[in-house]
Amino acid sequence: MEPLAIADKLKKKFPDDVLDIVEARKQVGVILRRDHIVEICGWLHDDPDLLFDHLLGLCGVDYRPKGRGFEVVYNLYSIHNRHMIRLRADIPEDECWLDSVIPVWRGADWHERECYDLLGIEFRGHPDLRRILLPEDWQGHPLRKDYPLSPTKKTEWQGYEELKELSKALRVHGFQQESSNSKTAQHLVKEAGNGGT
Amino acid sequence: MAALEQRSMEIPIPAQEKELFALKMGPQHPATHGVLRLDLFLDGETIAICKPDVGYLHRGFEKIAENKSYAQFLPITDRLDYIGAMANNVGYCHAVETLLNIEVPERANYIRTIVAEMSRISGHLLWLATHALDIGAMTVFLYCFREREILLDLFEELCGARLTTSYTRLGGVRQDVSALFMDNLTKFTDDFPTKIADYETLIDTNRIWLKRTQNIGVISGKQAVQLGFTGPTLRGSGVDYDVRKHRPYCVYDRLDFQVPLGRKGDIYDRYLCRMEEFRQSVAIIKQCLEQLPPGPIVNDDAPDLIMPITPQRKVAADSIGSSGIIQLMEDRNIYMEGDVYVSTEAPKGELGFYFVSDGEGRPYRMHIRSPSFIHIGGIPAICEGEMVADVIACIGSLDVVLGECDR
Amino acid sequence: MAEINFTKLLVHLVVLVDVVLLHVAYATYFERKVIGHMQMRMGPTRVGPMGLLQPIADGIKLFFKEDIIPAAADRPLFYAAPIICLVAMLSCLAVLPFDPNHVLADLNIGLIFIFAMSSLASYGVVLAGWASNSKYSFLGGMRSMSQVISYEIAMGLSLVGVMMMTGSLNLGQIVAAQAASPFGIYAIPQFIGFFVFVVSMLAETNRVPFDLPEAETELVAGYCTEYSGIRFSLFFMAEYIGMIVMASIGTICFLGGWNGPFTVPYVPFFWFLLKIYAIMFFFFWVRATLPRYRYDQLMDLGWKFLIPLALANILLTGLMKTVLE
Amino acid sequence: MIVKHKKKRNLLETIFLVEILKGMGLTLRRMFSKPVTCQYPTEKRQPSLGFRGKHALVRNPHTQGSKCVACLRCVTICPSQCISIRFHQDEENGPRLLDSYEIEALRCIYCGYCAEVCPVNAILLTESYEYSSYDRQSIFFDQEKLLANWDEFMDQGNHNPHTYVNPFWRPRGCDIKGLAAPRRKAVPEEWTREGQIVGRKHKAAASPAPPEQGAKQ
Repeated sequence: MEPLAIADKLKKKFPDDVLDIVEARKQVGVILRRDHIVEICGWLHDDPDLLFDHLLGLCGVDYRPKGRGFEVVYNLYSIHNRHMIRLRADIPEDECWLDSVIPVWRGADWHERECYDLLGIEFRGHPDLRRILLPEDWQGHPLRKDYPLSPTKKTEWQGYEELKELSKALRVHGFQQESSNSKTAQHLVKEAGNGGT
Repeated sequence: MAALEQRSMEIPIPAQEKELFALKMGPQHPATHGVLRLDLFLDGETIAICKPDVGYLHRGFEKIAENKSYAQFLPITDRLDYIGAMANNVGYCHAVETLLNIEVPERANYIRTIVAEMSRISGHLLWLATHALDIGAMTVFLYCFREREILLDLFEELCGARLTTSYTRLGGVRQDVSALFMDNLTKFTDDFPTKIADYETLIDTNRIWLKRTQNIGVISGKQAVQLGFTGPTLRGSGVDYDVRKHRPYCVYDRLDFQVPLGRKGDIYDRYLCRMEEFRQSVAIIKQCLEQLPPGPIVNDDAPDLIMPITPQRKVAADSIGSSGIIQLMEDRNIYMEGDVYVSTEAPKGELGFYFVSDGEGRPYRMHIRSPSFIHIGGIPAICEGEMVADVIACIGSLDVVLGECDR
Repeated sequence: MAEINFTKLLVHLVVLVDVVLLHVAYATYFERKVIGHMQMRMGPTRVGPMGLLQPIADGIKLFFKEDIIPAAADRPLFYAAPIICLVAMLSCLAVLPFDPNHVLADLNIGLIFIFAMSSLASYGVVLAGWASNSKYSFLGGMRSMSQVISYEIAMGLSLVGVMMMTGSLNLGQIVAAQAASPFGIYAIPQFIGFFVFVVSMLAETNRVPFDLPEAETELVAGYCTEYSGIRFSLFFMAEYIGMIVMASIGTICFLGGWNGPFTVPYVPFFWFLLKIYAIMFFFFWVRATLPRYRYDQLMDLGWKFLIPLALANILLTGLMKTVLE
Repeated sequence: MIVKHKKKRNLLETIFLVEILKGMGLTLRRMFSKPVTCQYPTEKRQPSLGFRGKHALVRNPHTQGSKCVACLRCVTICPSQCISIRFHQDEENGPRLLDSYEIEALRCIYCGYCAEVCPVNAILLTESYEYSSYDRQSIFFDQEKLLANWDEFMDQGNHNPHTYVNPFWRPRGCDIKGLAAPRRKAVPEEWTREGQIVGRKHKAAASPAPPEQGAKQ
């Protein structure tokens, strides 16, 4: 099926849940209300015309700088019917949770843990929701846009402090020295655009 | 939020685990292929519970990508699956080109197909080497490295690096193929089938090998799809899913090749699938060498390496003398808002990139769908109920690379 | 009781141990070279001409390396384990007849003595696994115990055929009886026994494809994971002496001992050594070729295949003997 | 395509261990073939042209200094931000004068982007790969060291500093018109678009007059 047709079918079935349908580069994304995500996914998985049996990926996006909350993106593919659709569940900023889709795709387990780890989105009904890539005592969620690129002393992971002390002794050849009359490249780069947020 | 933090700290241990023999395998262990850690709970030598633990090689690639331009992130993709860096380069560039709507010249596409298949062969060679070594057949290890060396030399001839290739560029490839490269590659494709015969003589029908691999680590096709497996791991279970056939990229739709499928989904089937992929890859390379057309290797309109990250920073960038390129970008309006998911068939499975762009020269959010991450997530489903020695064989048959898993 | 000449005995002892230890050292060199060339690489080349001094360098390195003892280890047992292993293996050497005149202790129950001693060596392994207080070591020790016990039986039974044909347990007499037999070696009439012996020989010495107690890719290094320096080298020596002892038994019981197609002047043990070297080469050759069995498959092979086969061999030998007489 | 399983071995093959003996035969045969080892410190492998190794700054034959014009492109592009340049300008629109050029090679990821974006071919990654050291100071390259690296590279490989072309300055198969003026050095014909190597299918279609050397047979 064509992706747009799938999106229409989805809208017909769940008219209240579909907020928007967007298309970019021939790929269709359906923006959903988060409340019935498991039902919707279950229907997409089981409907004989659609049969979205393969969860390609699940990831979260932090849209807060754009004035929205978070989003959890499901990229779905049907191996049998060879079509693709993207679901984007809208999550408000203050209630950062979503229902787990593990009952539909077992492979969602680790994806959801990763999403929780890096973006702090809680997946309700997940059997073993804990950090996966970062250490268990890590604070904060690095893929949030407000997570500092170079942390201050306060926000830093405790274990990192010792490591830094250790590496200071080794970093005697760094770029610390500044001379007064010459502009440093690092400065210029920061202005010109490598620095990031 | 506080409750959330609290929750992350405690690791649930079911009651029955306390009576079992806990064995922490890895992250420093000869057979965990890097820094994978497995918390095994043994009942005798049988695995009762298996919990993989990853993250020892986490380098925050997704965060890095948000702060680098599309071109700047390319060398970092080498470090994803460092066994088949070329395939990552091709996959990444294909994804960015889809996002930015950049055409790729015909010749570049052929060269990309060649290098992607070469990296598939070299990746599978390393898989076979380590898989055989895990099961104890150490001679296969060195025979495989003998051939891998030739491929790495070819990569060096092509792009100046053996492992971290950074070969593709947005809209093409960096360098054209040389005569030496073509000759050596042709020779390699001619010789390689006899080398495969070497490996097969040693292990293919060996009764010990069969005993260690057949009917072990079985995973049905349905289960494998449920778990999100891709690549040879999925095809070993008999599910016909190959990105090269389903959503062709480069020139795969013009080439004649077959996708090997297994029957049962045990370790031996996965082994046979990869062995057949060797032959198919050689066939693909041969066809590409045959059909390699003349023409440019890079799209002249493609963004330069120094692509500005944001339009606002244009002024600052102007002062360092790259205004012409910025003008080009703005004229052609190649920065778009929206999101795409594009995937390619890397040696390990489906390597997908999900980009969210907000019109800047860097991704607003990039998610890497790495096959190893998902395959490691499926290890418990495969291993539980098998024996300690089989865990090693199962990990080997999944062909995981931790650089890609942890990103 | 004959008077024992202590000086002669001592000289014999020292020479024997020295020669065997030198053989152990060069067995490692030989192994690395053979496997190296089988894998299309060179093996050791750096120390000395063609790497000939490599084993010496290794020995010195191991000797001076720091001896690390885990904090939680059971110290007395941890110290004792490698010594038990080595002593047990070394004492096997006493009863081996290298040629008619060179045997340290000409025991009437030589074969049984060797079995006893090589089983004793497995105590060392089990103790090492237990005393290290490490899980990999523990698993390695357990595996070793069950493996040695099961294969000891298979090996013993495979040699019963030889005993029946000879009517003696004295190793010297076995060789002498073999020389008098129609084929000159027992490997031909006792081919089933020989096959069982070869397989259980590999298992008994923990060699590939039965190297489960120290299966590198599963148990890191099995029972000797926590050992380092000189203690590790004791285990290492014990393993190689074990190989030499097993090769000697094979030579004595199946391949005709010191007898050869012709006698070599001045070197009475020429054929004996040659046969031992051949069997050692076989050890390395198998290591370069075969994958490793799984633990339970190994047990299956031992109990369900080799032991019945050995029993059948005994039956067959008995029948043949009755018929022929 | 379902993969073919090998024929199950029959009773005879099981008894006589045929497949094991075949494997052992193979290893025995290989024992007498030539090892593939490269005995590294004694026999060195020749890195291919354009190998990305030790960094160097090209020495300008006229001024004996570096060619760098302090455009900062390499600093901007470097993904690991290991290049640091300091410069000053005497007057408002005058040329930039380089004060220092430093590369922290321990941070470098050897992508070759710096050499690729340099408009004047000032920096390159040379083909020498033996520069490991016991201290960090000697792998931290400042301008003098980088220039010395260039001299060393020119001596080692017997290259001519005037004609040397690195594939990262002037990639094979790229159109010359897209390149900056200093990059338009003369290159072997194989590098230009005209001498491009094509597959047999296209070779046959093209005019058969000039026999292309080294193309696929």
